[in-house]
Amino acid sequence: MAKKESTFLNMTFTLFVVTAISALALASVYNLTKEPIENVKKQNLQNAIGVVVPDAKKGNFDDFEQINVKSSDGIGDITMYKVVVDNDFKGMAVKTFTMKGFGGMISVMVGFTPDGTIIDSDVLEHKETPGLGDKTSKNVSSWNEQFKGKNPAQFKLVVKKDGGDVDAITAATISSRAYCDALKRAYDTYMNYISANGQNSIENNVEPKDGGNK
Amino acid sequence: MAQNKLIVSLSPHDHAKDSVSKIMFGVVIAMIPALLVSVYFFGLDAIRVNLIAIAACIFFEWIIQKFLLKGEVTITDGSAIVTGMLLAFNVPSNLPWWIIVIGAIVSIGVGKMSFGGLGNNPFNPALVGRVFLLISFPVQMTSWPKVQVLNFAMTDAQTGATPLAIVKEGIKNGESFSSIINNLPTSYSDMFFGQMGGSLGEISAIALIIGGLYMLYRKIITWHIPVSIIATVAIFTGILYGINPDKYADPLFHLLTGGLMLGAIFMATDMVTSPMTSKGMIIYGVGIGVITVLIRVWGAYPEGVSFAILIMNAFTPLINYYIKPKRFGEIVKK
Amino acid sequence: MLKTFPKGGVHPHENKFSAGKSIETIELPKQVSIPVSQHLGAPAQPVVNKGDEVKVGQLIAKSAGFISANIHSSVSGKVSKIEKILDSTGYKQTAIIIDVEGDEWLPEIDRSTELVEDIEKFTAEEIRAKVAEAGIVGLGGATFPTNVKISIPQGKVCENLIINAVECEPYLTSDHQLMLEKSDEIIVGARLLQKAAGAKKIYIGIENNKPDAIELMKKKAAKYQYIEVVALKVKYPQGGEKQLIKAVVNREVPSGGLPVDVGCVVQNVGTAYAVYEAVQKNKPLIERVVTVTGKSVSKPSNFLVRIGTPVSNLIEKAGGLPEDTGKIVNGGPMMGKAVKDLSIPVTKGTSGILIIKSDEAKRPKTYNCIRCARCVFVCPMGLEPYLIKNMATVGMYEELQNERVLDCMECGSCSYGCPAGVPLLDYIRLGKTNLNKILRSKKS
Amino acid sequence: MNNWKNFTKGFIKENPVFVLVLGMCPTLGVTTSAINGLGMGLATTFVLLGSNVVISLVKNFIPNKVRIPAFIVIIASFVTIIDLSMAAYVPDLYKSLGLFIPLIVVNCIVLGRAEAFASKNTILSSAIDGLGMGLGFTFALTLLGSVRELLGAYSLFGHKFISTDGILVFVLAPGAFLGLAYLIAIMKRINK
Repeated sequence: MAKKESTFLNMTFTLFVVTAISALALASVYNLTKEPIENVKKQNLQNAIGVVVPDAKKGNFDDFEQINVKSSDGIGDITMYKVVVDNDFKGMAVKTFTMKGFGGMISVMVGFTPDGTIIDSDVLEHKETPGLGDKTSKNVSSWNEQFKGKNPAQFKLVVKKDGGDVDAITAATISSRAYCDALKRAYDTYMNYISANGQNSIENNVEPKDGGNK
Repeated sequence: MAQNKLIVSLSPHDHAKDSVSKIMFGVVIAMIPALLVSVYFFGLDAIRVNLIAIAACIFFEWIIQKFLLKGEVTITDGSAIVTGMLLAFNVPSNLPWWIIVIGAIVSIGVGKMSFGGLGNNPFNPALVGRVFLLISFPVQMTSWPKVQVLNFAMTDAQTGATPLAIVKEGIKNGESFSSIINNLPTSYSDMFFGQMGGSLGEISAIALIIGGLYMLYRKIITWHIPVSIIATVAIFTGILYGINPDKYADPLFHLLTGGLMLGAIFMATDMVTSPMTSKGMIIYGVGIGVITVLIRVWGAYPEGVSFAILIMNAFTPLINYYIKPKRFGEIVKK
Repeated sequence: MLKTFPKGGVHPHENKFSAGKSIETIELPKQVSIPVSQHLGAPAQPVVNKGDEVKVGQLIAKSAGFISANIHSSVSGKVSKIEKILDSTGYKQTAIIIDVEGDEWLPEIDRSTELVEDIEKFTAEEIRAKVAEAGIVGLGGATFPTNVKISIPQGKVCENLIINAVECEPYLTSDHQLMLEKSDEIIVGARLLQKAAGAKKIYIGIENNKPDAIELMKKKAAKYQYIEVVALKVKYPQGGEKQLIKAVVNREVPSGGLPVDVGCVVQNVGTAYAVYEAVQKNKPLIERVVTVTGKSVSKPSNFLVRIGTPVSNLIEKAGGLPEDTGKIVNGGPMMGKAVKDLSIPVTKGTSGILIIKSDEAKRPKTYNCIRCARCVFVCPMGLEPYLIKNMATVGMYEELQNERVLDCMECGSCSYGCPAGVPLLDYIRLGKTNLNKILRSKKS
Repeated sequence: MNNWKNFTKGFIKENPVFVLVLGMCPTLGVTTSAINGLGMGLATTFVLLGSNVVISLVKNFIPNKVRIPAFIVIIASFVTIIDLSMAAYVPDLYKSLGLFIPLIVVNCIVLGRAEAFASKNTILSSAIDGLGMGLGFTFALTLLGSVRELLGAYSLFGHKFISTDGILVFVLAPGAFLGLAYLIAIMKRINK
């Protein structure tokens, strides 16, 4: 079979056909995978929230109210997820960040009780050095266990070297500091939010159970 | 009959009595003062690290030459001893033996033999090993034992940071340089004689300078590289100190701490990886000085000499290509 | 501070064993072989035939071109044959072989030792003609015809005549001894050369390891305002023309240029003496001073030798060939040529015979180049021998021109100093030879 | 050409990584562990197979002057399909391969095989070629990933052998270059 000649018409036509078929194929694959991808994303987020507020695993992700606020120091946006299971407020998962990581930004998820005590925290995304800075992640080491159950009001979120209460990772002080910075930002933002909207703003979902009327 | 045995060769018929092994053993001799100081402050650990590093370097050079390359074995030329000692000088004295051995494998295998052995390596083998270890074992490579004068008990000494790291930390936390330096347990004269935390061979400026003077006397090195590195660091940090004495350490502190003297005198002057002309050597030295200060002041690591030397090693061929010695009779011809 | 050239140079062990040994005249050999090519340029044309009777000083081969030199018989006797013999270059060359009979000199040659100082009776033209007639060549070793050198080309001016009495080669002492014994004659010879070249000033450059010669020459030169004796710091290769000019008058001969481009002419001290003899005594160049020396030589000596005498005679006179001889060098250890055979004759360019013990004759073991840059630092011409070696090894001959390989004067400092024992100069010669071939083929 | 030979050449003799030195971006970027190498390799294999078959199928309908844009569109479609499907069904692997999946589009191997082989050969041999090359690529990436994981983390496919930190440099970028260099050297010797 002889090759088609490279006339203008031929070329336009061929490219059109090729792109059209591709577009068609992609469109159908996109439709097919749209829902699974959405689900995976949701699942991922819920899992991440579940790490820091363990009760979230039992709940339905769609019940969690998503609150977008500016961070306490105004340099970025912070998303908070109100974890409500069976109309019971279980905690606030705050997706916070720091720019002070060894590799730049670190994205951290941290869960708070209503009074600001840290339930748990974990790294979502980072570019820290493997073996050093990545020890901030739960799946690498148990370093961030030390924040469990601490209230930043009493527990100084600063590494010991700088006069705080946090044990830094050996040879990864920068990453440790950055992690503290992220937690601090989350805590401050959370506290600002509460003082701005009142304690009720987070507990109002709980009201029906308490007051029995909504 | 004797006539038939006459050797006929091209001139010259005389040869200076210098050889590769004499140069290498000259370097070894020059390192002895620093070695003694390290034994004085770190005890038998210093000897242990040196022996392991030297033995491992020689052993791997022999293995590779004999069995892998199946060529001539040249371990007697002394270059493996120099590499081993320099590697040992660049690590903390409490480093576990297996990490030293890994460092030796990388120094000799990767840094030297992969490129064809002595004379063909673009990077200083000991530094390749050192940086490899620093990246691979950051915890072990950055916990320096505190110095204890003449402690031969081999007990686990306390570890601490180097003055350079302490100052960098402090400045980062907003303290002023003068207050940090006043709180340091070590004075400048302690640093000069070697009483401070640090890698095995880098602590004593005076011992390293004595070694450097010996190498100058033996004509193993020329003054160009050490002087240009030290001068560049002094001037650069001097300017910074002049701008803001609270935020930047003074030049003397920079000269006495970290591996600057070790790097300037023993590592950067490695013949194989430094430029061939005096002008080129000065450019190379200035480059090392500038990069060192950049890393120390603004970089992530407190210490930057090793990286600076490796980076400038990479530029050496380029410097050799563009910087030519002044040809005799060139200016007249225009 | 003593003067010297600024860049490069080495300090080989001097080993001047024969220093202070007065010049002995060696007895006539039974037979001399006089090669017709003892100089740079075209070989001379023989003008005698087999069987001809010749006298001492008689012309036996005539200059055959602009750069060429006359050859005279150094003995009296009968031409036994004209054939190719092995000479110091290691190649076979045409030579005139004369059986010695008696010692009969040409009548016009003045053999008295009386000093003739008057140089006013000759014009520059006449001096040049007499120098050319006497077949004088540079006796330092380059053997460039002297009359050509002192004929200053049109448009050029020679301001300074530099007498090269440096003798920077280790071991050799022939120039040193000649200065001690013939200082007056050398001064006259230098003045003759000055007149022929039209120079204003004479510098006599002597290295500082010959204080007696410096003192003597200073004394003798004191009455001439235009003669200056310059003591130089000891450094090899100060005897190189370009290095000497740089050291003495601080001028740099341009790359590819000649000394006269910077207004200088350099003549060896031995040449000055030969010029004196040729002009004032009508004596052609038929004998010269040769140092026979070496660590194992029992009597290191300076000999006055007739051209054409076999080297073996000299060695015999110096105490015989030592048992452990490994190498015999015609010239000094740095630039001399190793000889294959003891039968080679002394020629105009033979400044010394060096006998090297067998344990020192072998070259050192070669290691990988460790890029210590010593060769770059010692090269007096500012070249990069290691680079030239690498380029020559891979055959980049044409590119070597940019590396100025043709500037190399083969002083051997690079090979001498190389701690890895790399024979750098061999590779440089390889590069030079091949580059020259390429350049010649381009021209034609 | 012999089909078997055609298939096996991608492993050793014309290995895209060790011999042709193509597709260095994913090779160096994703091989921090064996599983990542394997996943990336298989994804590339799928794209290679698909694009080789389709291109070989349509080669006679595509005018010469627009063949490269047409090939790229076809390859890009396959890559997007892979990208979406992985995101939907193997999210964990997708997370670690991340950025490198879309980059398969410009992976030299894919376009290289399309241009050098598929556009000149029959469908069957193009498919075999794509499969062979892809598996060769997978082999190389898995090997490099295994070496780096073994040395860098003392583990293989996630199974840890020694519980301490490994030689960290191997999971960092320099380790990729070091590992690749020595693997190429070893392959050179084997090929000899």
